[in-house]
Parts: sequence; structure tokens; C-alpha cells
Amino acid sequence: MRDKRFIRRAAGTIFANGFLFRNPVVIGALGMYQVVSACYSLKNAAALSLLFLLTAMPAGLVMCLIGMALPDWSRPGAALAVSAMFYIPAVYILEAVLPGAAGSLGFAAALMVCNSAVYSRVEEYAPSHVAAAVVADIAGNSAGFAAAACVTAAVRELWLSGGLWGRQAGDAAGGFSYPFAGFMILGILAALVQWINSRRREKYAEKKGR
Amino acid sequence: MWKVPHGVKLEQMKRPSLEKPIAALTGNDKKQERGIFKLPEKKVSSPLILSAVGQAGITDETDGRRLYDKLVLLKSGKTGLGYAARACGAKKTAAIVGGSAGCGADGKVRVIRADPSRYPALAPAECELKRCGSYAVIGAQACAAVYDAVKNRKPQSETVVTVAGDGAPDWFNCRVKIGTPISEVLGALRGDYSAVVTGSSVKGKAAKDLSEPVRADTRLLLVLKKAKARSVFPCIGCGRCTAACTQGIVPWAVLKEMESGRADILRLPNVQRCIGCAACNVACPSCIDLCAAVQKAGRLKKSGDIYAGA
Amino acid sequence: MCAPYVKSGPSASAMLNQTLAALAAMLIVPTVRYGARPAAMAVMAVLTCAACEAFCSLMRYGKIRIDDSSFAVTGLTAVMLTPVNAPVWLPCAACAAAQLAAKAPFGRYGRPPFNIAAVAGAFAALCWPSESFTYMDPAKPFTLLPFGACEYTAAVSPAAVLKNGLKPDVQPLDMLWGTGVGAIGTTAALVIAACGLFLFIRRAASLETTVSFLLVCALLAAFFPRIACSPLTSVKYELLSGSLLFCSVFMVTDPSTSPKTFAGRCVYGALAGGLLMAVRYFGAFGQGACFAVLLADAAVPLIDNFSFKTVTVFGRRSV
Amino acid sequence: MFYSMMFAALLAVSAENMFLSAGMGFSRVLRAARSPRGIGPASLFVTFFSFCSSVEGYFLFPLLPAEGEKAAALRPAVLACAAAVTYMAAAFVLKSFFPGFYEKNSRTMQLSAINTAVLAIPYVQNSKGFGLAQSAGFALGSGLAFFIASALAAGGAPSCENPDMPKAFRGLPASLIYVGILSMGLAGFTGGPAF
Repeated sequence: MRDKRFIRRAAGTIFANGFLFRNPVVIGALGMYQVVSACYSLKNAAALSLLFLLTAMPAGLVMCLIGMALPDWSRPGAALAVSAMFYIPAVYILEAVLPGAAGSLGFAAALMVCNSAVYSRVEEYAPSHVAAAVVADIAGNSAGFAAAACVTAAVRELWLSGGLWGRQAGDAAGGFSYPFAGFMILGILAALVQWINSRRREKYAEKKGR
Repeated sequence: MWKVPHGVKLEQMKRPSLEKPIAALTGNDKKQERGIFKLPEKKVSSPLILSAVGQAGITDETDGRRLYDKLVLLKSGKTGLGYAARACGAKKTAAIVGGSAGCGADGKVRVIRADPSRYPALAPAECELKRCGSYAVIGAQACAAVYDAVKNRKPQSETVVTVAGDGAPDWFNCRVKIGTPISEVLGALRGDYSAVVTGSSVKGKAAKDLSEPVRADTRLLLVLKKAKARSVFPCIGCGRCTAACTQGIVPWAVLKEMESGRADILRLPNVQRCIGCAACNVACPSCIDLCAAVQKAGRLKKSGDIYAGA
Repeated sequence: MCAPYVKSGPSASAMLNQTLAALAAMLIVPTVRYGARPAAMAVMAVLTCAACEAFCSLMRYGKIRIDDSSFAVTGLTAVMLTPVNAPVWLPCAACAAAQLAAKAPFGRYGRPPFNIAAVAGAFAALCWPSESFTYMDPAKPFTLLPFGACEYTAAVSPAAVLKNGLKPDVQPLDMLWGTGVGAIGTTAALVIAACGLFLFIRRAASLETTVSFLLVCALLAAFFPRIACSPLTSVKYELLSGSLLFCSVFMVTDPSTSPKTFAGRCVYGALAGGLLMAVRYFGAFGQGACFAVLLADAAVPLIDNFSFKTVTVFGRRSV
Repeated sequence: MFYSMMFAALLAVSAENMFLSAGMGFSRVLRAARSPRGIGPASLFVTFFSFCSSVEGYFLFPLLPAEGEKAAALRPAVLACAAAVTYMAAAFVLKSFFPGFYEKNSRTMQLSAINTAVLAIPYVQNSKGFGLAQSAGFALGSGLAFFIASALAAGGAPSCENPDMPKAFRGLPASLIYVGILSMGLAGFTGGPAF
């Protein structure tokens, strides 16, 4: 009973870290390509986030099972291959949810296989942790990726077409959909999260002090 | 590389007033006149001069140090005998002369020219002197005091102070007793001034109150109309500090390195040479205290630990 | 108040103010020719920059603290690079974006690694290409209100004509007087030269950067002419068209974003010139100055490191 | 032939610099910039692996479906598997023949073998219709592009953590903005997104 609660709390912490405090995109600087150059409409962002989750979750679980059995030198390749395997069903599910999304995203979607955020979860974290932790971590990181992607996309779509969810995924237009804008928005987001972290640290220090 | 004359050009506060005659500041004999002291023998010899200098308590005005210490240091110097005349039996003597002024030296004295319009004026001359082994630069007033001490056994009791600055209508030199309050020196001065700076215009410090005594190394009283505060900017990268430095230091790079938090002593060349002349501060358009940074870097380099800059 | 009590050479704020004065002088000719609109644009842009500056300092220090005039320089430079018939909000928006995204994160004047005005120009060119590249023909009749819409006949700037590989129908010497088609501050070559002279004499701008910049541009124009004409004509057209001259005097010479050694500044100027001609030849816009300056600024830290090494290794160790 | 190769390389370095103008594999760039000594080896690895992946792409693309969901699903999977096999082969060879070298560089090697930019090359050369020579040139050029991007990011690092800037922006946020401005400058060449 107690360790159940412990596990739940630990899972909560891991999720929170992945989602905000150690956000893979704005703090870890991982997997920025999709956010920067493809997230100029909310539909793109949603599609990419879904792909992230559907690719990373099963691949992470598999690597959690077999990861330790593999020799070190082959683990990265194996991780890539595994996520490639699970990318195929992910695309079909995505097509069912948002028709035409994968095609219109072009290779922004295709490169989700080797997105360094997915890769770092699957290759570094999963093999050396228990399944519950892996699930919490990947869920948290997917949420974090989705948050970063959606905020970036929302800002840019509002700037470009004054509305949300209106633009068809894939049609690029206007300067603000170029990568530089994505980089700048990400930078400001990253500053925001850093500020939150520093405030947290101060509060923690005060608590320690008292 | 393109040639830039090193050091910085200053509008001279002191030099124009040097042509003026030295007026003795009259009155105030309250200060106790220290008496004639005794010396063992008549004939002038190295130990005699040394003891005379010691007893006269002469301070060298160029760098406020006790002349006795300077001489003894030189005498016991690892490189053998140095400059300080017969006190320590020097081989050579030379006079560092600014501009065309005062080359009344007869043929015996070697004359080193120093450009007085550049700051620091002494640095090139000292570089020349470095080549002839260990040396010391002794101020004219100190030399006069030595003569006084040796010939008629008088301790150093007075010094020559120049009063200059935009707050002083007429600049003048006066011979004052050491310990006279600044206010008495400025007593004769008409004109409104808000700040008085003792010491040089580059490194001197503003006098807290005018009752501060004149010390043996107080050469200049800079009287300023108004103390204008300057705002400090970040480095704007004009590179003037490099041209100003006489020691081949690159102050902007040193500052950048020290700011980076991970100062690497391998990327701090020449900083140990800094003579603290603060010419870089004068040149800096952003009013950054580069000199302090360079000397911090020098200490860091001496201490020798790689990542102490953090 | 503390030592030193004497300074040699102008202070940083004095240099900024001199640049500001030069830019203000640049504003006279357009105001005389086009009425109040350029002045209004300039005022609005400068006010926007000031507002952004105040906002940032408020966010950071909790009080409004503006201790240099670099924001005004940014605003005026950005205005100089916009066509007079462009909407007034264009330079303002560009300046606001540049101030908030490219200056505030890096600190006060001297810290930002990129030329803020160049960021503003590039931002405007990328986000509103049509507004920032439609020029009016000053020869045809026009009505320009200080604010609001204005009627004019559009014309193609010599830079765009060259971009299309054609020969501008204006004599090179006519480009000197600022009667040509182009952005507000970039057409009057003689005024630019005069302001540049002022800045060089007052040591607010470094001559060597401009010289190497112009030299490289001229060489490239002479050896690879875009239009069928003699090398000299090509050089005249390339140098006098677009914002090249303005950039050479007011943008590449900004001390805070240019290298700190003489040799470094020469290399920087050459690099910027090469990049500018590259953007003109292969780029998407006829107006390449801002992009070239941005790319050259990115190389400054490397140039500085290298030149610092050379200074300390081969240079004088001591006097 | 040679000229088209060089032109593709130049393209990869300047206008279509995958790392700076599109932010592909950018986590690797920042990582390399953090330790400037590692930039050289990393970019050598990137060059090698992008060359491999461009060759694979050149030969695999015709075999894969070109249209529809199947393409969207199968292409990436197959190409990724190919890249994984390449990496494993390289790692195995290095490990068995140059163990010391492998020990020192294994991390750098896997990070430069498995990243977005390397796997993007087949798509780029497909969308641009490159021939074999151009693909090879583009791959080599992107190695150089990685080097340049890392060098620029490393050079910008000091100004991204100077003592004068707001605390919140110190470090990564500032360098993200730095790179944003840089890619803005590069956009002047293409006038839009490169890919």
C-alpha cells in the first residue's frame, strides 16, 4: 500500500519534470527541428505530438524490457530500429485521427523517428528504469513536447491568420512561419521555464532555511 | 600591425604650472621643526648616506615609499648593485627628462628622454632601464632631500606641491611643510571649487575633507569645479585599451575572460606585467575599471589555479 | 566620483549621440522632398523603441532606467531603410520586434551580438516583403500625409532592376543627389558620405571597416558584373544602388558589433561586403544589407578570438 | 559532375544549411558547441554518416512506395532501419579493431550518427532531385555545415551568458534567440524556409 503511494508520487514527480521543469524541448534543447520549422499551425503541432507519443511509448517499453540484454555498442542502433518499427502503426493511427496530416507534414513527420527527444527517452532512460517510471517519463515528455509545440504553433498561427485550428496542416505562408520565428518563440519559452525553475529553487532554499 | 603610440594623451593638468616659480608658503610654524640629527663621520660614504637617508626619513614622491627601504633593497638586490648613486655604489646614473625641459645636465649624466604628454610617461624609460639590470627611479625632490640630509643633516620636512585644475584660476607651485592641512595650501586660492583631488589626475583620490595633511608624496592638488559622475557601460569593443597599454596587455580580452566565469590563465597573457598605471581606464569610452580586472587576473595567474575565475 | 579624472577620446554615450546626430542630419533631405512623413515615421519609430526599452527595464529592474541612446539609433536606422511610402507601422513593428527579441535578452548597449537595426530590417523584409520593397516614383505626382494612406505611382528601385539583370534607366551620377527611387535614407549618396566623414573625424565610426567593405563590394562588382556593361559602370551602379552605402557608413561601423582589432575590423568589413554581394547575386531580395550584416556579426567572436591570438603571439609583448 | 557536386556542397553549407536555417540535429550542434575540442571529430562523424545515409537514400528511395500513407509510414521506417544498421556496423568495426578510439568517441559517434540532419538527407536529395554526385556533395557539405554551425554557436556562447543580461535568458534561451537571428540572416538567401 505504502509503496504503491510512493510509486504514485514518484511517477507524479517524473511526469512533472518531463512536462515542465526538465522539458525536453525548452530545457533539454532536444528535438527542436519539428517545433521550429513545422509548428506554424496548431494542427501540425497536434499531429506531431501524437506521433511523438505513439512512437516513443511502445518503443520505450520494449527497450525497457530488452535494453539491458543488449550489448552497449548496439543499443543506440537497436533503439532507432525499434522506434522505426513502432513508427509505422503510429502513422496509420495519426491518419485515422487527422486525415492527411502525415502526408502534408512531409518529412517533418518522417523525421520524428530520429527526433532526439524520442531517442534520448528510448535509448538513455528506458533501458535503465522500471516500466512504471518509463511510462511516467515518456508521458511527461510527450506532454512537454506537445506543450512546447502547441504554444509555438498557437503564437505563430495567431500572428499569421488571426485564428486557431483554421489553417490546413502543411500550407506554409508568411515570414512568421519561417524557422527563425520558431527559434525566437522557443527562446522566450525557455526563458520563462528557467524563471519558473529559479523561483522554485529560491522557495526550496527558503524552506530549507526555515 | 599598424603603429599606435602607446599610452594615452592627456590634457596636462600639471605641466603648464611647472614653469611657474616655487613660492614658499609663509606662516604656520606651529608644526614642530624636527631637529638636526647627528652622523658618525664627516667623509661622505655609502653607509653614511644610507644612515642619513634613514634618519632624515625621506619619502620618494614618485611612489610614496621610504627611500631608505628602496636603497637597502637595491643594495641587497640579487642582481648586485643598482642605480641609487653612491649610496649603493651604482655603476651608472641617468636623468629622466621630460620634453626639452631641464637638460642642464653636464656631459657626465646620461639623459633618458620621456614624452611628458603621454601617460604613463615613465613606462618607456623604465623599459629602457630594465635592460641595464636592477634600477630605481628616484624623484627630484627625494634627491634634493638626500643632498640636504647628507650635506647639512636636515630631515625631510617640506615638499613642493603643485596646485592645478579647472577650479583654480591661477595655477602655482609652493613649498609647504609636510603635514600642512590642504586647506592652508589652498588658502590663497580664489575661485569656486567643489572637489579637491590629491595625487595624480589618473589615480589620485578625492580628499574627504580639506583638513587632510599634505604628505611627502602629495605632488599635485587637483582643484575641480564640479565632480561629474560618469555612467559605466558594458564594453563596446573599440579596442582603445589595447593601444593605451604600455605593457602589451589586451585589457578587453582580459575583461571578457574574467567575466566569462571560467577564466583560463592560459588565455591571460602578459597580465603579470601590469604596472597599475590605469591608462586603460583613461582610454576606455565606457568608463570600465579595466585596470582592476587586469590586476585581478594577475593575482589569479600568480595564484596559478586554473578555474579560480568562477 | 572616482579616478580617473581625465579621459582621452569621446565616451561611449558621446559616440552614440554623434551617430544619432548624423542620422538626424540624414533625415533633412527626405523631409524637404517628401514633407512631414519621413519625420513622422522617425518620431514614431524612436518612440516605439523608447517604449520597448522602458518596458524591458521595467520588467527587469522594476523602474524605468534608460542610460544610453542606442534605442534611438536603432529606430532611426530602421526608418532610413524603409521606403517613404511604406505604412508607418512597418518600421515601428520591426523595431519593437528587434528591441524585444534581439536586444533585451542580451543586456544593455554593447552586449547584444547582432546589430539591432539589421535585425529590424531583416524582420521587416521577411515578414512584410511587399510593404518593405514597394517604392514610389518621386518623379510622378504624389500625396504623402504624415500618417495614414498616401497616393503614389510605384516604381522599381535600381537595386531590383539590377536584380532582374537589366540596366537601370538612371545615370549613375543622378543617384548622388537622392532624387532616385529607394528607401528614405539610402538614396542621397553625398549626404551619406558627408555624415560618414563627420563620424570618421569624430572617431565615432571606424574608417577601416567601411573602406574594406566598399573595396570588396567594388571588386566583386567589377569582376562579376550582373549587367552587360563596363566594369566601372557596374561598380557605380552596384555601389550607388540599394542600401549599400548607408550600410557601409552606419551599420557595419557600429563599434559594439564589430571586431576589436584593426585587422579584425578589416576582415569583418571584407566579409560583410562579400556576403552583401552574395545576397544580391543569389539571394531572394534585392535588398541584402541587413542579412549580410547579421551573418557577418555572427562571425565576429571567431574573428576576435583569432585576432586576439595573433596579437598575443606575434604582436608586441611589451614596449 | 565535379562542379555539380561542389555546388551541392556549397548549397548545403550556405543557403540550405540544415542545422542553422531549419534547426535539424540542433541538439547535437549545441552539444558540440559546449566542448569546442569535440567539434572536429563530431563533424567528421557527421560527414561520414550523412554520406552513408545519402547513398542509402539514393538506392533505397526508388524501391519504396512514393505516394500515400504507405509512403509516409514505410519510407521513414526503412531509412531509419538502414541508418541503424549502418551505425551498428560502424560501431562494431571500430569496437573490434580500434577499441581505444571507440572508447573515447563512442558517445560522439552515436550522437552524430543518429540525428535528424543525417536522416533528413535522403528526403532533401529526393525533393531536390539530386543525382548521386550531388547527393554525395550535399552530404559532405552538410558535414562542413555542422562544423560551421557548431563553431558559430560556440563563438556566440560568451555573449549568451554575459553578466549583464536578465538571469532568465542566461544560457540556452539566449543561444536559441542567437541562432534564431542567425537563421533569419540565412533566410535572406532563400527568401523563405529552406525545406
